[in-house]
Amino acid sequence: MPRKEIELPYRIEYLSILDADGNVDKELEPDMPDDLLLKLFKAMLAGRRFDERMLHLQRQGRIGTFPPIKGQEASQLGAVAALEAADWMVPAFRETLAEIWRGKPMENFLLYYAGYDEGSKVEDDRNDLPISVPVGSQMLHAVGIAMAMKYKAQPQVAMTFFGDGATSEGDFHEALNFAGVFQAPVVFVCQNNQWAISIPRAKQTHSKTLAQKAVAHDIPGIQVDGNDVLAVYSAAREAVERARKGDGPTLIECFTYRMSLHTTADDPKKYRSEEEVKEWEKRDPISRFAAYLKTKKLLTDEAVEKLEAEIAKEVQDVVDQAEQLMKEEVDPADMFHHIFAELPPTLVEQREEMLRDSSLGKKEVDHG
Amino acid sequence: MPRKEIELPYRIEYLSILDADGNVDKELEPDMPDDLLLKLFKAMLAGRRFDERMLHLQRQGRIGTFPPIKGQEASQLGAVAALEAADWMVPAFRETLAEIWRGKPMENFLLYYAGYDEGSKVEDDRNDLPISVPVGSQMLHAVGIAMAMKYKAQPQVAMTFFGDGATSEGDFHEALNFAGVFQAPVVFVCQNNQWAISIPRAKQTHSKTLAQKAVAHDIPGIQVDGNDVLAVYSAAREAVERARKGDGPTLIECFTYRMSLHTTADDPKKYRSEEEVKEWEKRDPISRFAAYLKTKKLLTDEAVEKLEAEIAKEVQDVVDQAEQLMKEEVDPADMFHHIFAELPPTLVEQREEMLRDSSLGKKEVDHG
Amino acid sequence: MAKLNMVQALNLAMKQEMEKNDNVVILGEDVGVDGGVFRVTDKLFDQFGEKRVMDTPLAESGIVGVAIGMAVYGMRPVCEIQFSGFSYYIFHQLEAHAARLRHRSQGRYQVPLVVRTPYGGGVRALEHHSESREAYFAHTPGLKMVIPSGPRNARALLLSAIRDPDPVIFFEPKALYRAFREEVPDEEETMPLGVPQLAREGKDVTVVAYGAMMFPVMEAADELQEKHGVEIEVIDLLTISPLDDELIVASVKKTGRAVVVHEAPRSFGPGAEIMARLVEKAFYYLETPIKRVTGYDIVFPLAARETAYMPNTQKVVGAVLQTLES
Amino acid sequence: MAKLNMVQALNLAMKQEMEKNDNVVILGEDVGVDGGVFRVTDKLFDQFGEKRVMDTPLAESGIVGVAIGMAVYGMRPVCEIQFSGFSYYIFHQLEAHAARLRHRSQGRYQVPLVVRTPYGGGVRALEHHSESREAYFAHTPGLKMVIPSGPRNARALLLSAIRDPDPVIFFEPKALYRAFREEVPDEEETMPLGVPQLAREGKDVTVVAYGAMMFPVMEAADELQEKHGVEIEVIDLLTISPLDDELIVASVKKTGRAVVVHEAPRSFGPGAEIMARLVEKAFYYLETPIKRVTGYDIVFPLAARETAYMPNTQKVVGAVLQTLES
Ligand SMILES: Cc1ncc(C[n+]2csc(CCOP(=O)(O)OP(=O)(O)O)c2C)c(N)n1
Ligand SMILES: Cc1ncc(C[n+]2csc(CCOP(=O)(O)OP(=O)(O)O)c2C)c(N)n1
Ligand SMILES: [Mg+2]
Ligand SMILES: [Mg+2]
Repeated sequence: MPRKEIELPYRIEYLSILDADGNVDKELEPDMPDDLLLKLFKAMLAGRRFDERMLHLQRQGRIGTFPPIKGQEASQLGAVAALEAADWMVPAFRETLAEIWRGKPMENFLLYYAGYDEGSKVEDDRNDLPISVPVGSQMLHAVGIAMAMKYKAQPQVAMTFFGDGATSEGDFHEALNFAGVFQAPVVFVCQNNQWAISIPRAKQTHSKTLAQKAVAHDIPGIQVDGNDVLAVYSAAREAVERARKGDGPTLIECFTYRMSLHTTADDPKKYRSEEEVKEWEKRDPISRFAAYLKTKKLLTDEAVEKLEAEIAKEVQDVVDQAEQLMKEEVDPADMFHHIFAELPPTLVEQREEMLRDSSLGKKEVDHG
Repeated sequence: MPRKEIELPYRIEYLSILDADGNVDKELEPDMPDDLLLKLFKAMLAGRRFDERMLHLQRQGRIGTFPPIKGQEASQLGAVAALEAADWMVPAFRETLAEIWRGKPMENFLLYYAGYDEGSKVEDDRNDLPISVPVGSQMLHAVGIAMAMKYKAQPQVAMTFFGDGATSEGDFHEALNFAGVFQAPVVFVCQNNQWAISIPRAKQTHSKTLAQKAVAHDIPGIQVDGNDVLAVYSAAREAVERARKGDGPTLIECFTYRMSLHTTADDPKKYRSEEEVKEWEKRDPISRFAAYLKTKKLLTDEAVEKLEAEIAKEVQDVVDQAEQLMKEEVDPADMFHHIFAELPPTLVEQREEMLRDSSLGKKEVDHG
Repeated sequence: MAKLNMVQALNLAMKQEMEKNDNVVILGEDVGVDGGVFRVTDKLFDQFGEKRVMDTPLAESGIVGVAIGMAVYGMRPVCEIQFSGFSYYIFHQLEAHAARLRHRSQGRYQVPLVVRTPYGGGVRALEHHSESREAYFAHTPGLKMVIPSGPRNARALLLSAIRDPDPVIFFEPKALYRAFREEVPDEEETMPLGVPQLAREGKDVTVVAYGAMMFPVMEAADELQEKHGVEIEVIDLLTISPLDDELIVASVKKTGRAVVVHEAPRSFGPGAEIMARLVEKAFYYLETPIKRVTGYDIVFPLAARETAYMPNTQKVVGAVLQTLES
Repeated sequence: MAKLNMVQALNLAMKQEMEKNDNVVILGEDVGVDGGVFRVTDKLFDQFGEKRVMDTPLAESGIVGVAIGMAVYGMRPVCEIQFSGFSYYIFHQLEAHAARLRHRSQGRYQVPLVVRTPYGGGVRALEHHSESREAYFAHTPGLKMVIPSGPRNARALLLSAIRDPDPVIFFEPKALYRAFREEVPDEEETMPLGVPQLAREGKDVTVVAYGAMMFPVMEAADELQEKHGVEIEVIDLLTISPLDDELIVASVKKTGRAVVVHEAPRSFGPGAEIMARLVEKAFYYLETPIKRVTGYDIVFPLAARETAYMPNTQKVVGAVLQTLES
């Protein structure tokens, strides 16, 4: 008849490997091939530049509202880099770079944010879901995919992304709970970028970390420095291996920062200080990774310059191509595509009504 | 750049004071006046007998489906006994005894389960919500009530009940999270009766305890022996005091057992063993409390006998009274009451249509 | 060929399809060991095991959310929501994802999932256990909304729903679960989704109904014929949405009169859409106003007042006779 | 008297009522420091502080669930759901509790809460940010469903909604947020809920609309008059549910013709109910079939195809002219 502490099976850890200046913890440094390191660096840089260009295009009115990713490059890439192509990725809406790494054509982002439904097409050779706007709702899909993988005894893993705000939605907990109960091979990657629009992390939940929410469901949880691509990659690799081995789900909290706007419709000056942003700029994921690669003699200033030039050209090509696609004829009646496998009579009628509508012409497809 | 454990602010404890044989842990024994102890005992016994009678009435077809409470008497009463009358109680649907303790007339249960909406009327002097059938949805109401109490600086506390199954609903976590963020004076009482219809606790969630779900939201959580009315009362009193002092919410998991049917429509033989039920019968909350009171010389066998006779009469009176009420004229058109404060034109028309309906007469009010 | 009630017929559809296709799995609360609170999944757990008949945690959004993932991966999940009164918990998952992932992925993925759920009144149930809110789902683009009315069509429609490449919400009229038996062929039988059925021919008035309401409507048909010499033509919608109005319109062009019957609250209910289609497509054939026999726009009452709330044979008879006046 | 746009007018309603009644509080995502993503709660945080203007965690069911508790306790919570496309997360709380607690407690409690949420298309928004699904709420007994159409009535209706003893879901036409300004009196002004308004008198055809659709409809009225000499009578519903059909029925008895306009998908949409009421109550006055000008039964397209999806002035003109043919 005691009052005693109950032992819980998991402890919550914090992991950091590369500090803000690029110094590495030798004991924790992951074993990664040079070409992977360089590929990651190039992708991070390209992600940053593409994001900048999108912002520019949006400001010019050439695309609509979109959510910039600046600051979250390491946290997205470190995670997806641990996946195989056959694995599945289930994004929220701010995983532009993770999606590009997985093979989504960059021009599709421009199409999508210019208002063309075609932009969210998923290519046949990519096992990812399209973006999911309703916050917190997509993690369950990843759990279901993982349950199906397990059912079919496929050596695959599902990884899903979401923000700090998403951890407040009930569906987040339902997803963790199902993953725990069915020991599904799924990795939950929380991009804790400290803000959910104007709500700071501290007002989102009373809990000290987001990683500890895993305790509620007895699954391993870890908090990592999300601006440290080595830490994110290490934690993700561990979690992916655990899942692939059949040892169930993991929650990873990437402690990072949204350095830019929530979306291009947002004005962060209303709710956060310039100083806070400046503080986080010092912890930029790209510069510290560059420093690390330079110390490792894998990168030089000239190489970075060359990369920048390559990326600039690549981005320009993407923009040109997307704008070309937008100029092509787009039939408004295409909006009746992909509602059902087969168009039912009511929709056939409505489609005809629309085509008859004299107020409608090609002009009605509204360019950007 | 470490990999290190994160210290969490709360540990999960287990509390038990009175063992299955009625032996008490002297150090933990709560300081409770004798008349409170006796009042609790009488209420527990009356709850058990009323429950038995309801089952009987249901089997005779005199009332409809209802959820028996057998085995959960201590866990319900220990918790509400820590409340003041001015506090609020937000039940699920299996808190019959807690509602009776709070002042709900017993005949209302019979009316309600015989199909009279009148049975869920809340009396003017009771600050409780009526039962809530949609699992997991009511805890948020308690949090809102508690937030309102805090806003109005009232020295009140809200207590809400729910089952083990309810902890899987997203709304449960949203409730804990809001309670944590707003530090609302609310006490969450989980009646972990080991089953959610046919789903055993172990399949409901991978977590070792339900109490540890509090860790996700950094609120205190404790697991208590739910068949030990002293332990439940102690934990509840502590939580109520914490809330009243302004120190925020608590989650209490009462580890108890549903000794009877899920509802009268259920057949537990399909999913659980007789042995399991027998095991739990040994831990009955009433017999151990009786043993404790006898050791304390507060109770004798004769007193119990007398009590039983009193209760039998009380229950019989309640049944008679309820059946009398059911015989009284009930206007079917009353179903249009309490939909809105004022009946809008469409409903006035529909109500008239109903009254005109020749197929309808007093006979259509279907007695039990 | 065996005489089955609706519970058995639905069970048969799942059992046979699960034997044939191991992508078909069942998930929900109490669907496994317990066989479902209405026994619709009875014995499937014994036959197929816990990998294919999954007792889940008590979380509706979770059930449908993971089923969406499974369906996208290529499986054919059949979810049970214990009562349709709790299907609002899944609304965001159905609306935002099940009904849209085909479109959002521009055809790369489909979501062939079925959500089965008992709906409707007439069984003296607790609060939230008697509602009929098919209109919510019917108004949701990308979803199919199906309601059978007897053991045989329940089996055939459920089989079609499981095989359908799009998400189907399948309301089961719990009042009919054990109300009567029908011959149900042993060999598999499907029925096309989206096609209403002529349940009875007649020339005087068209009555449109579905689900449990087919019962009082067919009774009314007999009574109208016997006592009043009125021949009603009865159409059983079977698929509420997408609504195919061809048969209804053709019938009303013949009869010139119509009555729509549903348990759901009247305003903004399915009956309104039937009336709208008839106004749009058969206006000049209508002799008298179309009538609605429906539930009222109120909270569904508990058992004592349920009979007064529900549409019944007499109310249908009355409405039909009214359309013949004027 | 000041010229305000709808955002300012809504803000004024809340500000004045909060000054008067400290039971009125605001809660939602980004409603506080940020002033709301559309600035509808702008500066209220500065004036009333975080105790009365609560930035909440990102959990819609949580927001409405706690608001129900507050309302039962005697407060007047005004919740913001950031976009109506995310209001499905709150559906079970609204249906099972907000709309029922008065009845369940048999009159002991009431739930005077308001859920404000921007709805509708026309602003080139992302997925889930353009939907119009007022029919879901309109079909839910115990809920009131209100949609203003201009700054002045938005302010007056929101004030009435806050004071109403029953739960109100208040859809704000985001396309009109900053579309135009109107004189809005400084002193408080209410408008009764549940009462449609005559927006324009006419004798030829009755057009029923609400919310953002009032804009193309009023444009169509001008064009019809100028180019075709047709005078339409326009009715602005304002309250979708409970629907008071008196004005509509009276108007159609006069004009004999009607067109219903909404952005929502057509099938099982609000237009069907208007048509049903007219069939029930003005059948013999109808000269030609009632027409619907609505959104299609499909996923709302992204910006490039939005114009083609939305009802517009030309479609309304076309439909009105059609009702005059024959
Ligand atoms: C269910 C739902 N509610 C509200 C929104 C509006 N909204 C879009 S993003 C966002 C904040 C998300 O925060 P977080 O999860 O931290 O992700 P981040 O934007 O920081 O990447 C909100 C409230 C939405 N998309 N979905
Ligand atoms: C949202 C919802 N889903 C399903 C049900 C049907 N149902 C009623 S009680 C119950 C099990 C509840 O289990 P638990 O929370 O442990 O409470 P207990 O019945 O054991 O008291 C279920 C599934 C419901 N009432 N509400
Ligand atoms: Mg964030
Ligand atoms: Mg239980």
